[in-house]
Amino acid sequence: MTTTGFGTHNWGMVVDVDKCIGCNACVIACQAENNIPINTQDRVERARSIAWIRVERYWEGDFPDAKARFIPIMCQHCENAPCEPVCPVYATYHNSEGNNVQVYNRCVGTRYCANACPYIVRFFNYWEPVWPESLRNHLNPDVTVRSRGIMEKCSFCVHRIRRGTREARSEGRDVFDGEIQTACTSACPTSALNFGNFNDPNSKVSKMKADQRHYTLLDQFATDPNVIYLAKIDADKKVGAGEAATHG
Amino acid sequence: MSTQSILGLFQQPEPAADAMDGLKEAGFELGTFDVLTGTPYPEGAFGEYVPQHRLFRYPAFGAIIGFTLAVFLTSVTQLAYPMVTGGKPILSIFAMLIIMYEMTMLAGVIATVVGIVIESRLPNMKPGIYDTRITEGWIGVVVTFNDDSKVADAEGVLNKAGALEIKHA
Amino acid sequence: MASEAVATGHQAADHHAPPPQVAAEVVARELVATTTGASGRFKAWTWGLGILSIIGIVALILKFIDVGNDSTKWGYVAAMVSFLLSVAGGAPMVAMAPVVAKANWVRPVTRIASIFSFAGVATLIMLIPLVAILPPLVTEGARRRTVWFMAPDYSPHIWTTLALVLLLLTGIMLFYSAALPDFASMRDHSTGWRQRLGKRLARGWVGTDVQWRTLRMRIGMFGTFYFLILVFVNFLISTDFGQSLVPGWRDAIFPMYHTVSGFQAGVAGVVIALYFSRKYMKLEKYVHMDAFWSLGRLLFALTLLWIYFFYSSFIVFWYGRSANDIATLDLLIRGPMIYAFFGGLILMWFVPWWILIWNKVRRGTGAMVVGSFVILVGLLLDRIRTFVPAWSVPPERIHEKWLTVIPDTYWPTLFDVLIMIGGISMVAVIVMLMTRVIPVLSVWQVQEFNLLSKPIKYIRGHATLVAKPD
Amino acid sequence: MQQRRELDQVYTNRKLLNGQLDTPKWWLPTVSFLGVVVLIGLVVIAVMINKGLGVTGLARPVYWGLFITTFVFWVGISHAGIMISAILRLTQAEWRRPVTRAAELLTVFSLLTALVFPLIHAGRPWRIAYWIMPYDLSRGIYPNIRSPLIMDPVAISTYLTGSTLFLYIALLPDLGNLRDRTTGWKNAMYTVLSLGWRGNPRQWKMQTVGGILLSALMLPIFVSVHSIVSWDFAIASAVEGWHSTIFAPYFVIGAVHSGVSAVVTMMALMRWLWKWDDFIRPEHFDALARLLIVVATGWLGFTFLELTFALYGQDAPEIALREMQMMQWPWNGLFILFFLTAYAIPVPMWLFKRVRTNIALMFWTSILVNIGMWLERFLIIVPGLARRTPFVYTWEAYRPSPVEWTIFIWSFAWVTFLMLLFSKFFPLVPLFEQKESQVFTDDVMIGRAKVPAIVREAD
Repeated sequence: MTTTGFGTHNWGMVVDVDKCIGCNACVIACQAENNIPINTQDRVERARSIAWIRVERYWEGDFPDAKARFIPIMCQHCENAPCEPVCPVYATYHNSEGNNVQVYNRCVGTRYCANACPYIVRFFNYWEPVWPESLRNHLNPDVTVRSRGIMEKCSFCVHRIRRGTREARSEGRDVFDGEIQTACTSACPTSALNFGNFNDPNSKVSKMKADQRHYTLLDQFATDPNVIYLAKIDADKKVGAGEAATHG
Repeated sequence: MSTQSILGLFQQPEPAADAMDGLKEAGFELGTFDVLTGTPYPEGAFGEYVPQHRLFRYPAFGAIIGFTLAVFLTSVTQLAYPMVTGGKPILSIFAMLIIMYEMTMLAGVIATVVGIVIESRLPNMKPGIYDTRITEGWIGVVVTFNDDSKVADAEGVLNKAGALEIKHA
Repeated sequence: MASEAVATGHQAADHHAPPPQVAAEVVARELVATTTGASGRFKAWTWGLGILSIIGIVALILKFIDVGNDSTKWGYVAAMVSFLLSVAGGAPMVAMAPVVAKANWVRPVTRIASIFSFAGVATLIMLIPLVAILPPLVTEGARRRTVWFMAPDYSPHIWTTLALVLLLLTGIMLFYSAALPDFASMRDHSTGWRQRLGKRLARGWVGTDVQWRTLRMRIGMFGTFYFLILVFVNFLISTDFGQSLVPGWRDAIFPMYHTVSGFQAGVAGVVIALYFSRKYMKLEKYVHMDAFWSLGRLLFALTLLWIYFFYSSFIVFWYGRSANDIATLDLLIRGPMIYAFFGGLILMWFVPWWILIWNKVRRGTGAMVVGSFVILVGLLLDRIRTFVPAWSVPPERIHEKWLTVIPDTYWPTLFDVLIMIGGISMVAVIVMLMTRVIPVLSVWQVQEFNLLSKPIKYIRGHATLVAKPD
Repeated sequence: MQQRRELDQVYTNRKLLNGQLDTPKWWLPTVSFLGVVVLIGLVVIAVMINKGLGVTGLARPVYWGLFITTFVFWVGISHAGIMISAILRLTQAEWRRPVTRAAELLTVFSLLTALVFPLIHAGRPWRIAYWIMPYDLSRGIYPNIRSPLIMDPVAISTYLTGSTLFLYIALLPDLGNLRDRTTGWKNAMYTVLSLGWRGNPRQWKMQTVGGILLSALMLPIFVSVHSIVSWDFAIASAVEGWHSTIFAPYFVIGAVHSGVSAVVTMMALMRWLWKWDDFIRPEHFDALARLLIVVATGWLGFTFLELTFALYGQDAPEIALREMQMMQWPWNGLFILFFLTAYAIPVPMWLFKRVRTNIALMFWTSILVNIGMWLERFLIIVPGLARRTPFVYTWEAYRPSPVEWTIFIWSFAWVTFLMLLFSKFFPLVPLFEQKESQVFTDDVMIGRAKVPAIVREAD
């Protein structure tokens, strides 16, 4: 079921893998923007770190001519998200603007959605989040601080979307293309990450989506994601990082 | 109590059965005399009066109620809070079916249990004349009268059949 | 009192009457007599069905000459193979019940169940062209998904044929090992070629203790073999001739589903055969209601099991909705054969369910037979909706990750219709002819039944004393 | 199958009611010890709820671990009750009689235990009110009917309610018996509970007819429960090891396998603790073992199908998962142990009558089976999640923490505790069925042979 019928916006992202240099700026930006608890060493070691967006790295070839491939992975905001129907309390559902939203205060933390997600981009808060004293005032007031025991994931910076649409409506116009940027897209130095409205045929993302390099991750699950990837152009190899990720 | 009843106790089924026959011959109408046992015996083992029962109606009745309730609950729950999840229809019949099924069965079982209790005329806090040896394998033959005139010949029948003991109440 | 007790149990009184005790020699004489003196109607039916089955075979040959090279045209024959396997293969399983459950009611009816195994011939005939047409494991360099992971190319063809032949032989052995004493009684009580046949086949049966012991052992052994082989054949047919022809159809429960619906059809077939032989051979004395009652409960249970297996696989596809789940659903359920699907669902589950749920029905015969016929029709539709779409997938698509193009509905041609009619009548004819060769109820087991269950007077009430020898 | 032996009913009463009428010496110490263990477990659970699930070993991508495994395990055990009392009642197997009640009890208590796990393993148990009942009408938020986690509680509570009522109905005649044997407050209690049972033909008829009817009704529930539990996993198309259509019947027959074995374990314990050698006899173990051989072999067939069709697709992720599950340490060790304990060791042993009738051996083999069946669930759930997805970021393993193990042990102590508590007030062997079997079994002389026979009522 596509959401185009629901609203004028269908937010999505186009990731040009060819441009990604794996600098992790998006990760840091997201971390800061969305009040994600600090991934201390032990949390990373215990595989309990939280990263709404992450840069996956694949090595290809052996030492002399080894290549590093990068691909940023965040919540794909699938139209047919496997994570949604399994939630017993509607803590995650598909809103009218094509976003897969997570409702924190409804979540009871069954973690079923995390099991159902093929991209494993949903994260569980094992502990109450803590920040060092110095960072207390750096928290983003627009974003909820998630308590322990609930799931969280990339929200396409829904607070920015809301602010942008609100302002646009107050000025009696539609949101113009590129007005709303997520933290990661605005931080990306090579503009590998692009955010926009797929419903608007001449928006930047719609144009990029038409590129012949486009593909979606793990299409065998027929999740119909709102995040489109553009394959890496490779001189000596036809397969892009995307395929590497798919068949990994 | 106005109606009076006597209980003849036997240790073996045979004499008890004789007593039942004797009571029938003595012209006590069915239902006024009954046999108490500590274990189920094959039906009609004492030529006893086997009562009608309507147990089979209860589960059907319960199931219908449960099913309607389930249809209502599942559909209204989804319609009242219409959220798209995973591109599934708002009224996901195949998910609802499971819950309907469970609730139907549940109501059926509960109704059956209620039926069993009612049909066996329980709870009955004044069971009437009884003897604890019945649960030790003795067999009791109860006769109830509304007029005391026939007590004597009832006793006669029981004694003739070889009752080891006769209790009055 | 007893009759009143009966009424309370929602049953009719006459079914309460314990099975009449018939003297052993009477049993032998009467049952052997049933093999001779066929009525005119019986002969007419046999001839008619025989002609139909021959027409069917001819149609099969013509179809092979006509479209022998195009596998997409053979769906209905594949469905037929599966259908015949279910009926003719499933029925003898009823004969295994006493070995498993030591149930007394089944003893008289085991024979009629086990003669169905001869009808396996029909299955084999239908299979021959399919084996020729089934694409090998590796076509145009690509290996399709099968249970034969790296096995040689033609393994399915070889093994399925072998397994079916083996099933036929084991079924006949199961029949024969239980039939020895009856051949003996034919030798003693029959005349003409039947007596000679009995003499030859009884192999000097006189009923010594040793002979009985080996007889029981053989029945148990062949019964177990039969069961295992039957499951194996179902597994092969359902995977190689159905599942593996559809890219992305990955349904682990399907072989089980196939087997269970096979049993269901088998029991239905036994009920029908039992009904007619009881009615037209005057066997009311020997086939009493208890058998129908138990068969009815069995059939009811299998009906529920069918919907359970179906739903267990359906819900996983519907909910999982990964690409190949969607493709599978679109092909097999929503897709070209949706009519057959709904027909099968209604006739295989819903109608029989509502017919057989009533104890009154299970204690009667008429409605039971109707239910059984409904089930057989339902099974045919169900097989059509699984096998016809599977075969109508063009061979060049077999290697795709999942099915991207759903083929159109493929309606049966005249040949297909004739073939199906022929196949079904062939089963009927074979069973009818077998009743001329050997008593339709096994003599010794009827005698054993009478020996082991005695109507007794329990104090004042009536009961049946059923002996349970180890 | 079973030799008929005359047992005086007074003797039967005295022996079978010895739990209620005079407390055995071992009872109090055992119960108090178990009570302590239960208390410790409860404390640990409280700590976990207070501190958060960080105290467990769970880590991405294994979001479900020991708790869900144990939940499935106990739900599986709960399938003993209806299997024994319903199926064997419908098939009129005489030997079921002394076992039925204990089996139903096991059902009830193991379900009670199973229900605890999904609750405590949730991130915010105190918000579970949202989960099913009561509906949050004030905010107009309703549960998601489409979620298997809603179907689960519905199915399990149905099963729990059903088997509890079933248990009570079958308890009535024995409550009447206890009423006749007790005095004082106990007598009052049993008088009320037995609802004034007298034992006239009407009541007995209701017992038999109602028993059969209830069995017929409980059977479909029994099948549905574990199927629905299995669909929690089977519908997750993203987890290769889970997304299989065979899961429903596969889980059900596995549940029967483990449940019946648990009943065997319990029978052996009962026979030993209450000295019920006259009532729980070798032939009962023999019959159960025969049943188990069939069930176990059927289960093996389903396992075979499951594995075959896992590899059938020949997709890289699936094959990688199975390779990990069966070839890589520690999973391969567990897998071998699972196969040995669940099938390879016990079943061949049961083929010998000498083993089947040897209580001690039956006891140990049945325990082996349950170790194996627990491992089976563990090997389905955890490797399925710990599989290596295309995303290296999530390549992690899972190691259960002491907290999880403690709670795991607690569940066993809890079930035993409840059973023993129950045994103080209610008989574990149905007396009236025991006596009924005396009435309904007889010997017939066929020629010179004495054959055990059963009295079937004419219908």
